Order: sequence, then C-alpha cells, then structure tokens
Amino acid sequence: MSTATLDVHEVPTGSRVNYLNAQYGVKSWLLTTDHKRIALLYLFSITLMFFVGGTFAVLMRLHLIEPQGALVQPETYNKLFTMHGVIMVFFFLVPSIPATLGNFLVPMMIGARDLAFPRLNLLSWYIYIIGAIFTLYAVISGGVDTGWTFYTPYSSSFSHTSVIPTALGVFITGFSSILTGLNFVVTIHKMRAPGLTWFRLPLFIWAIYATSIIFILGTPVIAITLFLLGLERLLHIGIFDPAIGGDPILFQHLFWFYSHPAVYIMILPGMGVMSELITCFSRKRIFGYSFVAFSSLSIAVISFLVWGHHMFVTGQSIYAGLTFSVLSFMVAIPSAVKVFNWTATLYKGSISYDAPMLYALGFIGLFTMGGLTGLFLASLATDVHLNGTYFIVAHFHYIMVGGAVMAYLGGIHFWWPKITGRLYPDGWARFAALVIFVGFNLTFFPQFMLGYLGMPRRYAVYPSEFQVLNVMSSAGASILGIGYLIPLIYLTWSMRYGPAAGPNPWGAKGLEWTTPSPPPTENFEEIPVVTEDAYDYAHSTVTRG
Amino acid sequence: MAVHNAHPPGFAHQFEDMEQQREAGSLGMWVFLLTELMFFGGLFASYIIYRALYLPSFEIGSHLLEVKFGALNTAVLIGSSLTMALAIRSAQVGRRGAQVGFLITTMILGAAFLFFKFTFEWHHDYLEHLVPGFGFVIRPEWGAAGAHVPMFFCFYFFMTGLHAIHMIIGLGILTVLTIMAHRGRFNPQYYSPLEVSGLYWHFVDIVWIFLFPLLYLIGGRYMGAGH
Amino acid sequence: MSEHIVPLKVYIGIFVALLLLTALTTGVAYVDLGAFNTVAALAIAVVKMLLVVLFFMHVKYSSGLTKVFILAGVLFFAILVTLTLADELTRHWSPTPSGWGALLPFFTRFF
Amino acid sequence: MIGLVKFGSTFLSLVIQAPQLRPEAASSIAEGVDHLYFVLTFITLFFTIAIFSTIFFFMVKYRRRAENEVPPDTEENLPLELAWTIIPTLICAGLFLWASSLYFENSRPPSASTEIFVIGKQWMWHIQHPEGVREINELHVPEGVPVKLTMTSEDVIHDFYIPAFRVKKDVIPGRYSSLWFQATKVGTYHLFCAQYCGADHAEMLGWVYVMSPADYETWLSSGTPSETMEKTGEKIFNKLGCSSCHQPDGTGRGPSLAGDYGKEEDLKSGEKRLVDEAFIRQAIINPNSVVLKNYPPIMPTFRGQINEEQVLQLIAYVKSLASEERNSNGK
Repeated sequence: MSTATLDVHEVPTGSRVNYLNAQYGVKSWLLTTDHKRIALLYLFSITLMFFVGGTFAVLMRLHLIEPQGALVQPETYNKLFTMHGVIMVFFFLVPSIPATLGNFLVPMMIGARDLAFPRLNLLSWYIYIIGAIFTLYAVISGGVDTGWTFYTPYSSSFSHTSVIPTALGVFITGFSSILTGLNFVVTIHKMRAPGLTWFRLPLFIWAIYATSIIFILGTPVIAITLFLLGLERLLHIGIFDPAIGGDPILFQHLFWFYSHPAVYIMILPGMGVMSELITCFSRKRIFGYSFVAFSSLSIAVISFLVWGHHMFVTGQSIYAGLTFSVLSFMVAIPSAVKVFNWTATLYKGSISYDAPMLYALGFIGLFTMGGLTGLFLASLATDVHLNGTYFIVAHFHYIMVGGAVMAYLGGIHFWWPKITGRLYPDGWARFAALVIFVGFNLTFFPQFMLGYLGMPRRYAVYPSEFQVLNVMSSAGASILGIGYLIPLIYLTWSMRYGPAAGPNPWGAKGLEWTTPSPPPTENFEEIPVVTEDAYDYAHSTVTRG
Repeated sequence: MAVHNAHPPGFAHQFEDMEQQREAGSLGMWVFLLTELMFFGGLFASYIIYRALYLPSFEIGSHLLEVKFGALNTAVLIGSSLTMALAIRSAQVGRRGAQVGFLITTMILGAAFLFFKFTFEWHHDYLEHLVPGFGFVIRPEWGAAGAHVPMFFCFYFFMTGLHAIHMIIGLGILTVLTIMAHRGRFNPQYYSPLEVSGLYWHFVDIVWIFLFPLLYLIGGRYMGAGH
Repeated sequence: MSEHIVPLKVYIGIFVALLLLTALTTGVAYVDLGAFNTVAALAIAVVKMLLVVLFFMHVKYSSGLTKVFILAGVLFFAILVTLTLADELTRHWSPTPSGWGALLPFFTRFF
Repeated sequence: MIGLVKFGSTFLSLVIQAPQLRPEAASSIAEGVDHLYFVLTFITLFFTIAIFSTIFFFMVKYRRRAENEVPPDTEENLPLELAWTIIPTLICAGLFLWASSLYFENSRPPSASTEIFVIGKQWMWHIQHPEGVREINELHVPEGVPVKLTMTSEDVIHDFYIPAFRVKKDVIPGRYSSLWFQATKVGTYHLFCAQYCGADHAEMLGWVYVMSPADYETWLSSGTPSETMEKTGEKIFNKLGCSSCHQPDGTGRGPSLAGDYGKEEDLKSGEKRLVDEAFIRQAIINPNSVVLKNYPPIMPTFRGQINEEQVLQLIAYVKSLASEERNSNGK
C-alpha cells in the first residue's frame, strides 16, 4: 500500500523534501502521525470499501433487470442490499470527505502544523480498519440480511445471519468518527493561525466543524443502540422485543436520532467543498459568506430534530408526526439558501470549466433535485404513499451519490495536485464527470417514477409492469459503474506518470495553496499571518502555476 | 512525535506553545465527555421510556436493591472525586508527595466502589436469580407486574455495568498518572494529563449521581410505596 | 500561566455539601411525597451535578467556550429525550383529530 | 392567456392520463394526495429548471475570457438574502399546512366503517372479515363503503400498502395499527408489504378486489359457511374462563364488559383511556398496565396462551357485547 515508490522516478519539484518522500517504507506509513499521510491511508481504505459496496450495487441492478430476478436467490439479494447500505453509509460516505479531504486540509487551511491530536488521528484510522474488518468478515461469513437500518425485531430475534459482527463493525467504526470529529473541533477552535478569525475561515472549515458536531453528538447514540441490539440478540432480554414487552419503535427512534443527522454528515462537507470550488473557478468572493457559514451550523442543529420523518407510517403518534414534519420542512431552508448563494456567486464572475467545476455544477443540480424531492417526504400526506418505495431510494441517492459523491470527486480532483504533486489528464476528467452525471440520472430518475407508481424498495422480485423503468435504471447503473472506474484509472496513473504540479495550479486562494505541492511534513515553514478575508480574489490576483 | 529540544518536557510539535497545548487538551476532553453524555444519554432515554411504560414493575425491581449500598457507594465516589481534585491542586501548587498520595487514595476509593458493587450487589443479585439472561426467576409475589421486572434489571445491569467499565478504565488511567506523578513529571507549569483525567473521573462520578436516584429510589422507599 | 487554584476550603465545603445532599436524597425517599419523590430525587441530583461540574471540574473558572459546549451537550440530550417521549407518550391520545381546529384541546393540555 | 391555461391543462391531463407515470387512483383520498404530489412536482421542476438555467446563463455570459481576468468583487445584498430565506419558508409553511390537514382527513376513519382484521406473518397476509370469512393474500372489499382495517403482526414489522389507494401503514407485533379507505373503482389492485421483513419480503404481496356492494354480499355468503368472529370469540371467552370474573351484571371480581367498548374508563394510574381495540388487547396481554380504578390488579396475563387471531376474535366478541347492550337500551 505504500505509495512511496511514486516519487522515486520523477521527483515533482526537484529534490525538495515533502511529506511523501520524507520517509520510506510500509512502517513509515502505518505508524505515521502526519495528518496528510493519514488522509491518504483513509483515501486508500475508503476507495476500497467504495468499490466493494459498488460491486454489490451493480449486482443488485443486474438482478433487477428481470421481474422474477435475473441473478440470485431472494436471500442473497437481501444480503446484497444490506451490505451495500452498510458499507456505503458507514464505511464510505460518513468518512469520505471528512476523513480524507478534511484530514488533509483542516490543518493546512487554518495554518497549523497538524491536527491537535495526531496520535488520536492515527488511532481513529486503525479503529476504522478494525470496524471494516468485522464488517467484511460478516460479508465473508455469509452476509447479513437485515437492511442497513437493522430494524427490530427482525434483526434481534428473526434473522439468522451475521448481525452481530456487522453491528459490531459499525459500532467500532463509530468511535473512529467520534475521534475524528473531536480532533477537528479542537483543532479548529484552538489552532487557527494568527489573524484567522472565524469569519475569515474558508467555508469548508465551517462545514467540517458543523459535521464534527454531528459526529460528536450523534454517533454515541447509534453506538449504544447497536450495543443494545447486540445484547438483545445474545440474551433475549426484551428491550426491543414486543413479545416480552419491548418497543421495536424505540429502536427506530434511537437509530434515526443518529442516522438522520448522518445524512448531513455526508452532505455538509460536500457543501463545504462546493463553496471552495465555486469561488475558485469563478474567481469571486462567495456571495453571502455569513449566510452560507451559519446555514451549515443551523443544518447541523436542525438535523437532530427531524428524525421522526422516517417513521410517519410506523404508527408513531400523529402529534409527534406533526412536530417532525414541520421541523423537516425547516431543514430545507438553510439548504436552499446555500444553493441560491452559490448560484449568485457565479454572477459577474470569471468562470472556467475545469474538471472540478464540472463536478461542482453537477452537484448543484443533483442536490437541488434531491433536496426538493425531500419535500415530498416531509409532507405527511404524500409521505404515506411514497415511504418505503423506490421514491425514497431515488431521493437519498440524489443526495448521497448525486450530492455527496459528486462533491467528493470534485474535491479530490481539485486538491489532487496538492495531495500528490501531480496533474491528471483534464480531458479524461471532464469526460468522466459527464459520464457519471448521465449514468447517475439514468439510474435514479426512473426510480422516482417507480416509487410513485408504488414499487416497494428491497424487493428481490417485482410485478412485471415495473420492468421498463427497472431496466432503464439498470442500464444507467452500468454507465455509472464505468464512470466511477475512469477516475480510478487516470488518477492512479497520474500518481506515477502525471506531469508535476506547481504549488497553485488553479490560481486558488487559501493557505493550503501557499505551500509547495506536495507540502512538506510540517506544512508551513513559518506559521502564516492572515490579513484578508476568505476568497478575496478581487484585491490580489493569484496566477495559476 | 518529535519533541524539540528547546521546548519544555511534554510539549508536542504541532502546538505553538504550552498554553495552546493545555487548552487543546482540556477542550478535547470536554468534547469527549459530550460524546460520553450522549452515549449514556441513549441508555437514559430508553430507561425513561420504559420506566413510564412499566412503572409498577420498575418499582418492584428498584425495591429489590439495597439503598444502603447505593448510598454508601455514592459517598465513596464523591470522596474519590474530592481526592482527585486535591491531587490536581497539589500539582498546581507543586507538591509531588501529596499528588501521589491523593492519586492513590482516589484509586483505593474507586476500587472500593467496584468491590462493593460486584460482591455485595451483583453477586448477591446473581444468587437471588435477578440477572436477566442468566437464570432470572420471576417471583409469584410480584403479581402481574412481575412480567416486566426483568426489564428493570436489564437497565440496572447495563447502566451500572457500563459505569463500572468506565470506572475500570479510569483506574487504569490513574495507575499511569500515579507512576508519572511519582517520577515528578508534573509541575505547576505542566499538569495537563492530570487535569484532563480528572475531568473524566468527575464525569463518571456524575453519572453515578444520577444512577443512584434513578435505580435505587424510584417511587420512594416509604412504607407502601408502589402498592 | 496556570489555571485558577481553588482554595482547599472550597473543595472541602463542596465535599461536605455533596455528602449532605446524598443523605438528604436517601432520606427524602422514605417520606411519602407522591409524584414529588421523583422530582425531589432528580432535583437533588441536578444540584449535586452542578456542584461537581462547577467546582471539582473548574467550570466556574473556565472559559465561556467550555460552558457553551456543556450546555450544547445537555440541550442535545434533552432533544433526544423530549422528541422520543413526544411519540411514546402521545400514542394513546384519543383518535386522529379531524383538522387543525380539533387539535386545539391538545395544545391547551399544556397550559 | 386563456390559450396558455388551456394548453397547460391539456398538458397536465396528458401527464395525468399517461399510464406509465401515474398509478391507478381508486380510493376517495387518492385524488387529494395526487394534487399535492403534482404541486410538489411542479415546485421541484420549477426550482431545478430555474437554478439550472441561471447557472448555464452565467456560465456562458461570464465565461473566463482571459487567463489574468479579475472580476469585480462580490457585493453583499441583504434584501436578496432575506428574500430567498423568507420565500422558501413561506412555501414550506404552506406545504406543511396543506399536507398535514390532508393527512388528518385521510387518517380519520368515518364512524360507520366496515371493519376487517389483518394479521401479517412471514410472509403472508391473513385477513378475516367479521362475518367469519378468511382470506390469505387477498382482500375483498365493497366499493363506496368506508373500510377500516385493524392490523397486527405475529412476528416482525410488516407494512400494509395499497398503492392504488395511497394508503400505507406499518403492521407492528404487539400493537394494533389501523388504516382506512373507501374504494371508488371496481377492479383488482396490488397489495404490497412495504417494510422489509426477511427472506421472502418481495413475495409477501397479494391482491385487493374491489367489488360492487351487491357482488360483495354474494361473495361473502358464497364461500364455505363459517362462524362469525364474535361467535368464535365467545367460545374462547368461555374456554379461558374470562366469564367467571367478567360477569355481564358486574357482580364478578372484574368489571362487566357489556357496553364497555367505546367508553372512557378511569385507570388506577389516574389516566383516562378510551376502550378501543388496542386497549382490549393490552388488557388481555398485559393486564397490569391498564388496571381500572376500583378494581384489584388480579387479572393474569394471557400472553403466550392465545395467538393474535384469537385476540382479535375476543375483541370482536367484546365489541358485540357493546352493540347488544346499545340495542337493548334502544328497545
């Protein structure tokens, strides 16, 4: 896994020492406390998990080409969607931007030498890996079939699959999120460079800060919930088992108390990336800085108040339903404010169409669709019809794949030259962005229609009248799958063969671009003193290079 | 982690100065305690709900616990919190011997708590067949409310068990601190590890301050309570 | 620069107060107060918590940031409990109201 | 202007008519839900298109023309910020009010509903009509008559979903959930389980047959003659010895059940509870949780001694006691 070899042949900027070539060997990677190297460890691991989870998705879509199921037994199909969900949510989306880009960028953007607790940072990667091993063990030992939501009493008393290893894996990984969030909060509070006040921070930092709050306050609740689930399954003590007086709906409350905010763990950092990309490629200060910044915080807070909208048809009290409905509508507003501000930032800008910008524009469109379709589900009357159907599946994929993954890829493309010191082929990158956009829409738009027509989710077989739309969706999934392979190939290629990148190939503002690419281990020779606002493109020009 | 020679002992390279490092450490521990609060919070929330649903059963369960052990253990833990605070104070005023002494007293009190908990309470409960999943026996004299007495004991063992795990971790930390203090690693300029571990120890104490009334004192203990 | 050093007298005073409160909460449990037994037990626990947090944990002498963090933690715990209870405790309220007007009696319950 | 409206409505009706885009609407509430759905779709399309076209317009108009171009600084615009905070808030408030009141209307069954009982079980639906007719994975209902389903599960959580009626409700073990609809079109419609429930979740489906009331009567009486639910319930009532305490004249150790259904009772805990299906079920399974004022908590639990179907039959019997008394009062 060592990428140390990449610098052997062509050292990007002469013989300068940077974080990649400062030390060699597997040990120097596995025992590193450098936030940049840990970011790369995460990048490698979550990419692996992404393709594992993606393989399950492709198999599912292939299976659904035929109404009676083309590929596997229903039991296997149930395991496929469960493992897809568990791996994608807990092992890819949640750590994706915070643990890779966040780890790499937070200290660099705030002008610090490292995170506040570097050893804790490494520990959180190991915890992640241990959690991943448990979950992968569950896959190998026959899989788990409860759905990623682990609803009781099915998961606690009925399923005969590896529920405990999976839950344990998720439980353990939770601590990795908690430690990462803790590290970010302390770092952002205590280690900003002189002059870098809160309102001069890049918006990515605000977004990561808001995400960290959710990590800290939400993750412990899912941990204790899965702990209780495991005990219930082992000892049958009845906390969630209605046969002994337990309340299975309580499990859903505790589960969604974390898992709804978790959606914002996935999308908030993406929104942060977006603010960086839009400003850089339109050379404009962000429109309404404080509105965008505070909308991140208010999303983080309100996200904890809306979980009950997952439970409108579960027999939750209608008074609770009403409360959760109105709060769910409220969370739409800060998201809308962000979209409007990004659009307004483009006004009178100097817009270039580099690959990261294409991902950013794709994000805005898909996120807008995803967010607005959320209104259908916050509305009590329509939610009754749409809940538990493919409409939900389409909606959250527009947010998580169309939103979070697009932003993640945009961010990776944007900071790739900084991370590796190499440039990737821009033409291929734009092509991949297009393929992904088309493939994505073809996969998930038909699912909105399927959901409205009434096709329930998690069906291994389905009535034949739904076939046309399912085939369209499966066709889109194959395109999407290929779309994700393209960046994997050219980015890997560029690590070794890409042309060397200068310190600031996009002409971007921000402290991370003032360092050489790749940066030295200590990030900054002298801790910088900040005297200007974020994204101040109008007052001092930055040239590409 | 590289330690620059020019810097005082215990200083980590990523910080600008000792003050920043101390503040970061203390804030980090507070953030960690927030996650602990939510961790116990999920359990407390479930407890509150089931207590509301099955109050008579919870009262029966509660009355099977010995208040005297609960109260005694509360006093023991409060005492250990005091000695922990005094250990930090000794570091602040630079008294090494007192530091070690107070830390050891804290450990003794913590261990005493666990000893009382395990031998006088848990072991006793096991003999009385009050451990769900391990031969729990529903007694006929509980009447119809007996069906949900195991639920109370589930929560009792989860909550006190999770608390005990935290105590054991705390004892481990205290051992390390005692050794460090004995070697004179702390002084009025640098006592961050002590301070931060103290926060943790006090938090564990606070959890118990709530567990005591919630588990031992439900519905009162007066004659006829719950009937 | 070092943190505020709390006088020994304060620590001892807090310790004694905590012990007295423990005795009080145990004693109160043996007096029939009806529903107020629970209220009293929890109120005393909150007072004890405040004493530990403010003095043993030095929050009285800490920065505003620490205080904000603690309040945030308490707030989110309260959210978890209240909104879950909002479902669990209202499930048995009588059948679905026919419209907004029919909701009024339920809101007036709180006053 | 009129032409535009006409074009719009034609287009809308085309969209609505297209079979692939809109599921069949066969209940009294389907139209209302669909109207809300269409308005939401319109809002979604409007904002998506508006934002997309603005972006494309800006991208073309303000494309970078020279590498060293420096655009003017961004100006803050508070009125604009407030406008796009407040307008979405108002839209959301409107949608919330509309959707919630529609939801109230749709959740409250008319008082004169026909009642049918549903038990979900891995992986089939058991349905029993009060007249005693049982069905599996099929539900026959009369057209134009409100039907109320009382549902529970024997194992895990299921979900009873009829897309054509726009109704859905989780079916939860240990609890009753209810759902009502009034079918408006004779026909055959899908019945799905919409909550993942294990291996054959996708096979847990069936058909809803909406029949004209006359056909429905014929169908009810044509099958093998069966005992009504209340009759079976009465037998269980006597077999379990319920009648020894619950004597009709109230002289037994327990309260009389005659006329009890539908009343509000005072509980020992001080609570007031309506005696409905959920209450009766709770009284059978967990009697101690609903002890009435002035009665001792002596009733044993019947958990594990009877299955969900028998509980429903007992409930049917208790309900019949209520109506008998009402009838005798009327006489």
